Amino acid sequence: MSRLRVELPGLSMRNPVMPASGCFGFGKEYANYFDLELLGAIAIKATTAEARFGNPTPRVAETTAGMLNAIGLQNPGLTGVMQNELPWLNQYNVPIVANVAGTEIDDYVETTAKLSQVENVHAIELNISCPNVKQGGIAFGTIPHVAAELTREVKNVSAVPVYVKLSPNVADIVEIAKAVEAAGADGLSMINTLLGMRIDLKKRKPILANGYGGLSGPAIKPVAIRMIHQVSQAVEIPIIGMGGIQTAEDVVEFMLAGASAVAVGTANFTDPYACPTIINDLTQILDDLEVESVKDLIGGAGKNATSTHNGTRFR
Amino acid sequence: MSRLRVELPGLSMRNPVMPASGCFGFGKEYANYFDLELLGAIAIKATTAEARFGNPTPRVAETTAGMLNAIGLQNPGLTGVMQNELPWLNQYNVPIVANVAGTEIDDYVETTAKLSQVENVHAIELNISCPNVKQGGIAFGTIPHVAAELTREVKNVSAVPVYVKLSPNVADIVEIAKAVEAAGADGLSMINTLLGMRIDLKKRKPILANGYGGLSGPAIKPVAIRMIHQVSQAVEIPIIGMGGIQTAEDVVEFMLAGASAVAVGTANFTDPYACPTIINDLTQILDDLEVESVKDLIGGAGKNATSTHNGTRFR
Amino acid sequence: MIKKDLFIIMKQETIAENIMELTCTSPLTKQMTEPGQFLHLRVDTSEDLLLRRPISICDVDVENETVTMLYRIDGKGTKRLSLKQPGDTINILGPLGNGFPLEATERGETALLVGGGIGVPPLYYLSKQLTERGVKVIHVLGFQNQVNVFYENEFSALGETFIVTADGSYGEKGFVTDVIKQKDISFDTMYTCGPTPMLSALQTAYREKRLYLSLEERMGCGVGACFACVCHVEGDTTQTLYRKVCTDGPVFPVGEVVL
Amino acid sequence: MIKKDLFIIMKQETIAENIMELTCTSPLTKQMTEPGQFLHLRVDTSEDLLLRRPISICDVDVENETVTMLYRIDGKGTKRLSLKQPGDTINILGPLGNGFPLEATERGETALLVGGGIGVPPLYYLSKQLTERGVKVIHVLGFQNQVNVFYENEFSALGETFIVTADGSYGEKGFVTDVIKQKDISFDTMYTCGPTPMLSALQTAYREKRLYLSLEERMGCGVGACFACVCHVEGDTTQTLYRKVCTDGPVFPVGEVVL
Ligand SMILES: Cc1cc2nc3c(=O)[nH]c(=O)nc-3n(C[C@H](O)[C@H](O)[C@H](O)COP(=O)(O)OP(=O)(O)OC[C@H]3O[C@@H](n4cnc5c(N)ncnc54)[C@H](O)[C@@H]3O)c2cc1C
Ligand SMILES: Cc1cc2nc3c(=O)[nH]c(=O)nc-3n(C[C@H](O)[C@H](O)[C@H](O)COP(=O)(O)OP(=O)(O)OC[C@H]3O[C@@H](n4cnc5c(N)ncnc54)[C@H](O)[C@@H]3O)c2cc1C
Ligand SMILES: Cc1cc2nc3c(=O)[nH]c(=O)nc-3n(C[C@H](O)[C@H](O)[C@H](O)COP(=O)(O)O)c2cc1C
Ligand SMILES: Cc1cc2nc3c(=O)[nH]c(=O)nc-3n(C[C@H](O)[C@H](O)[C@H](O)COP(=O)(O)O)c2cc1C
Ligand code: FES
Ligand code: FES
Repeated sequence: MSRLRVELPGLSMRNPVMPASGCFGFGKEYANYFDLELLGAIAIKATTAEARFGNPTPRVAETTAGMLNAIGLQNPGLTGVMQNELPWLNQYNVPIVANVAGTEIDDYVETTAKLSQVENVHAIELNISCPNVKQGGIAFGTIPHVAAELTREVKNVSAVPVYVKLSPNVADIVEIAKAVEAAGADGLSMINTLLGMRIDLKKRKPILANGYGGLSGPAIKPVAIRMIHQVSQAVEIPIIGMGGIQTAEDVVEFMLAGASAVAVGTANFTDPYACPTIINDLTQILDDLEVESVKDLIGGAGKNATSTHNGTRFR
Repeated sequence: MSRLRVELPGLSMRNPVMPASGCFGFGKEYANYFDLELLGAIAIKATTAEARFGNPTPRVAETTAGMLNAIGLQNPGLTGVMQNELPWLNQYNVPIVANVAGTEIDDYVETTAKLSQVENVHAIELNISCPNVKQGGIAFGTIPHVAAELTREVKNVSAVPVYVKLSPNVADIVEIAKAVEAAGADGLSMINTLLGMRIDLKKRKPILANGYGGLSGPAIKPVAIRMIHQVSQAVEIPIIGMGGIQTAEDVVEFMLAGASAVAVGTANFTDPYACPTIINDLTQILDDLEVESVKDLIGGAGKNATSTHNGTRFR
Repeated sequence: MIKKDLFIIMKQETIAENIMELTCTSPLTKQMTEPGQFLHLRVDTSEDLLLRRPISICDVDVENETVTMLYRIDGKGTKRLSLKQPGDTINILGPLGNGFPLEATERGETALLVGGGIGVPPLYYLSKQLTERGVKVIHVLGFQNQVNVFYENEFSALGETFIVTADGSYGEKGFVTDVIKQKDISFDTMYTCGPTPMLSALQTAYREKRLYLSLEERMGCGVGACFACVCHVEGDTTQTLYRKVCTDGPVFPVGEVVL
Repeated sequence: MIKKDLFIIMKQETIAENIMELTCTSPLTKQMTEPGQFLHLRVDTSEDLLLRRPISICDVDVENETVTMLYRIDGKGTKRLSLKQPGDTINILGPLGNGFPLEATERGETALLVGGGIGVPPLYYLSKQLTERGVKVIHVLGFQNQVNVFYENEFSALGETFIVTADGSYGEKGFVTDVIKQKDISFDTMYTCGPTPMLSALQTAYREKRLYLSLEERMGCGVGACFACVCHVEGDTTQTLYRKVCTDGPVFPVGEVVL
C-alpha cells in the first residue's frame, strides 16, 4: 500500500483520497457503508463558533453533470463538534481535517484555537468563501489582503497546520494563493464551489430557496484542474485538489495538474461507496500508467500550458 | 410568430434565438442544413483587424457536459470578413451581430469603425475576454475601468449599437456590467467561456495544445443563469444570454433569469439543427407555461434570490 | 451491511397518465420489510444526472425477491427511467429511512390511510401489512383528476376505499380532508403521505390523534450526510434543532416537525 | 439536404482486440458513395458526452441501405457505443467531408493502399470501388501486434495484402514504409490513412507520387464552422492560410497541407 501513501503537512495519508468537507457529515453515516480507515483522511463538515441551522429548503438542485447546494453551513457549533463528533471519530485511525467557517476573523480564530487542540484533528481547513460581515459581505476569499489577514490570525492560534480553501469565484486565483502562502498557510485546498443558480420554469422562481447556490460535480472539474495547474506553479505549499472527482482517473488528472492529495465531494452522494471504490481502483491505474507511486504523479503535467496572467486568455 | 418577436437595440428579432459567436462560423456551413432566415439573428465569428490562424491543434477537448476550446480567434481579418463573409450573408434577411476582438484598444476601434458601417451589421459585440497587451496581458474584461474605457472608445466610432460580451472569470460581474453600462454600452452579452483545462493521463500533458481553453456547454449553465440574474437587476440595458443552452426550456430559463434574447453556442456542434429545433419548440413551451409572448418571460424569476455582494456566499 | 445493488427490471408499465409501475428483483428486497421506507435510484450511469431519485417502496414480494415502485414521470430522471426495459438494470440504494410504525395500531383497531397523488404508493405496502396484522383499514386517496387515478382495485381489495379528485372527475370531489369529514370516518390511527399542504391540513385537524406523516424533500445523499433534507423541530425556540427527512424520516409522528 | 438520421443498429461485433464492427441501416446510406468520407456519431442522448465522434465509412451496401464502421474502443464515447445492441438507434450526421479521388487512378493502373491501425477501415470501401473500376489494388496494412489485426481476409479477397506488425507478432515486422521498400512494391497511385507519423513518413518518401492522405484531427462541429480541425497549408509564408480536415479533407493530395 505504500504506493498510495502521501505525506502532507500534518497529514500522513495512507492514500491521497479524503471525502470533501460538507459531503461526508462527520463520518457517522458513511461508517454504515464502509470502514472509515480505508480513507486517507476525512474532511469534516464546516464548524462555526455557534450552532447553525442553515438555509431554508430546498437546499439542493441538480444541474447537468453537477449540483447546486445552499446548505448554509448547518452544524452543531464548536461545542457540539468537540463533544459529540470528534470523540466518536477517534475510534478510527484516520487523520481529521477540521473545516472552519465564520463571518468575522474572531469567529475563525476562536473556532480554530479550540478545534486544533483536539487530539484527532491533524489539520485545519479554512473556508474563506464566507462573506466577511465587516467588509459588507464581500467574501474573505476574493480580496488577497483580507484572505491573508485571516490566514495570519488563524495561523497564530492553530496547533496544527492550516490549509486555506480557495474560492474559484475570482478573476485571479494565483494572486490569492500567493497572498495566503505569504501569510503562512501550510497548504491549499481548491476548489470550493462556483456560484450558480437554477430556475423552476413553472414556479418562475429559483429552485433553491436561497436563490443562489454552490455548483459542484464533474461540470466544474475543468475549472478546478486549470486553477490547480496555475497555482501549483506559483506556490511551494501542497494542494489538496477537489472539484468533480468521480473516478480514480480523475484523481490522477488532479495530481498531474499539481495536487498532492484530493478530496471527493458530490460523488459520495451519487454513490456512498465512491471513496473506497476510487481508492481501490488507484493501484490498477498506477499499473496501467506504469507509475510506481502516486507521489510520482504530482505536477506531472508540467508547465506546458500557456501561462496566463489573469484567468482569461486570447481564444 | 409575433409571440416570439423581441426587440433589442439595433436588433429586431423574429425570435429570441441567435447562434453564438465562434460557434456558427460566418453562417455558410449551417446554410447547408437549414434556412438561416429562421434565426432571430446571427452572431458571426470574432473579427480582428488582421487575419489570424489561431492556436495549434488540438484545439478542442470534451469535458463532462461541456467542451474546452482554444481556437485562438482564427479569422480572415477585417478585410476578409468585409469582402467575403458579410456580402454573402446579405442574401439573408436576418440581422448580423459582428463580434469584435483585439489586443489593444486601437484594434477594437479600427475594426468596429469599419464593420459597423456594413449594411447588414446591426450590432457590434465586443469580446472583452481578450488579453490587453498594454496591461501585461490582463484581460480587458476583468478590470472595470479598463472594460469601461474600451467600451467608451468603441462606442465613439460605432455606427450601430454595441453589446459588451462579459467574461465570467471575475469575482464581481455586476461591477463590470455597471462600468460598461456607464460607459455607454447598449446591451450585454453573457457569458463567455470559463477558463478550464484537461490533462491527457497517458501523455501527461494538456489535451489542448494551448494548455488552457474556454469551457462551454451545459456544464456552465448554472453559472450563466446566476450571473445574468445578478446583472439584470443591476443594469437597465438588455442582456443576450448564453452558456449551455441546448433546448427551448433552457431559453425560457435564461429569459426568466433576465435575458432579453439568447445565443446558442456549443449545441450547434452536438446538432447542426439545434437552433431551428429550439425555435420550433419555443411556441409549444409558451403554450405549456400559458405565456402569451416570450417578452413576458424576461426577468420573470424576480429578485427573490439572496443578494450577494461579491459572487460568493455563505454556504 | 451492503445496501446497494444492480436491480434487474422484471416489468415496467404505464398504469395511469404519466404514472409508471416498475417491478425489479434483487436479494436486497429481503431487507424491505418496513412500509414507508424508500429506495434511492441511480437512473443510469451517464454523468449528466448525478443525483439519485428517492422513490417509495409500494409493494414487496419477499419470496420472489421483487419490489414494486410507482412513480410519476416528472423531470429528466423519471423520464429516462421510464424508457428502461425488462432485463435492464438499475443501481439502487436502500431500503433507506424509517417507515410507518405498524405497532402503533393494535389488532382490531382501525387505521385510516390518507394519500395524495404520488404519495399514495407507500400506503399500499402499509395497508397490506396492517391487514395481515388484523387491523381494519380505510383508504382515502386523493388525485388531481380521473386520468391520474391508480391502484383503486388494489386498495379496495384490502379495505374500504374512497377516491377523491380535485375536479370531481372521478369519485368524490374536493380535498381528502373534506371527504374524511363528510363521510364521518372514525379511526384509531391515521397514516398519511402526500403533498405538504395536505399534510399540514391533516396535522392541524388531527393534532390530538395518533397520526404519522411521510414527508418529501429534495435530497442530496439520502443517507444523512449532506443536510439537504432537514426540517425544523416543533417548539424549538433555539431554531437550531432539526430532523433529516432521509434518515430520521421520511415518516414522523404528528407534532414532531414543522411542515 | 437532410444529413442527419437515427440509424438503426443491425449488428455489432468484436472483430479484434477492442475493435468493433458496427453495421447500421438508414436511407442516408444512399448518399454514401464516396470512400474516405466519415460519419459523425452522437453516441447517445445523455448530455455528458456533448461532442460527436467522427468514424470513417468502412463499407456500404447501397441496395440494403446498410453502412459498416469499424472502430476502436478508446475513450468514454466509443466505450458506450460498444454497449449498444441491435435494434438500438444512433443519431448520425453524414456523410461528411471529401473522400479519396477514385478518378486519380485509371483502369489497369495499380493503386497502393496503405493503412495504419484504425486508419485501415476507410481503405476497404476504397479498395472495393477501385477494383470495381478495374484498378489493381495492393494493400499494406500496419497494426500494433497480432491481436489488433482485422479484415485481413476481406482485403485479401480484393488484392495482394501485406500485414505488418510493429512487433513482428504477425505478418511482416516493422513499419509500413519498410515493407513497401523491402517488397519493392510499385504503384501508380498511393492512398493512405493512419497515424500522423506514418502519413508524414509517406509524404516525405513519396512526395513526387500521386499520393492522397487522409488526416485525423479532434473535431468540434464536423461541418466546417468551429475551426477546431485546421491545418496549415504547405508553402504558405503568411501563416494564415488553412484547410479544415472536416470539410476540405479528411483526404488531401500530397503537398497540400502541413502534417
Ligand atoms: C422519501 C421520498 C419518497 C418519494 N416517493 C415517490 C414515489 O413513490 N413515487 C414518485 O413518483 N415520487 C416519489 N417521490 C418524489 C420523487 O423523488 C421525485 O418526483 C423525483 O425525484 C423527480 O425526479 P425527476 O428526475 O423526475 O425530476 P428532476 O426535476 O429531473 O429532478 C431533479 C432533482 O430534484 C429532485 N426532485 C425533483 N422533484 C422532487 C420531489 N418532488 N421530491 C423530492 N425530490 C425531487 C430529484 O430527486 C433530483 O435530485 C418521493 C420523494 C421522497 C423524498
Ligand atoms: C475523419 C476521421 C475518421 C475517423 N475514423 C475512425 C474510424 O473509422 N475508426 C476509429 O476507431 N476511429 C476513427 N477516428 C478516430 C475516432 O474519431 C476517435 O477514436 C474517437 O472519436 C474517440 O472517441 P472516444 O469517445 O473513444 O474518446 P474520448 O477520449 O472520450 O473522446 C473525447 C473527444 O476527443 C475526440 N477524439 C479522441 N480521440 C480522437 C482521435 N484519435 N481523433 C479525433 N478525435 C478524437 C472525440 O471525438 C471526442 O470529441 C477517426 C477520426 C477522424 C477525425
Ligand atoms: C452539499 C455540500 C456541502 C458543502 N459544504 C462545505 C463546507 O461546509 N465547507 C467547505 O469548505 N466546502 C463545502 N462544500 C464544498 C466541497 O467540499 C467541495 O469543495 C466542492 O463540492 C467541490 O468538490 P466536488 O465537486 O467533488 O463536490 C460543500 C459541497 C457540497 C456539495
Ligand atoms: C469553439 C468556440 C469558439 C468560440 N469563439 C468565440 C468568439 O470568437 N468570440 C466570442 O465572443 N465568443 C466565442 N465563443 C464563446 C461563445 O460565443 C459562447 O459565449 C460560449 O461558448 C457559451 O455558450 P455555449 O455554452 O452555448 O457554447 C466560442 C465558443 C466556442 C465553443
Ligand atoms: S439527503 Fe443528505 S442528509 Fe438527507
Ligand atoms: S470540426 Fe469544426 S471546423 Fe472542422
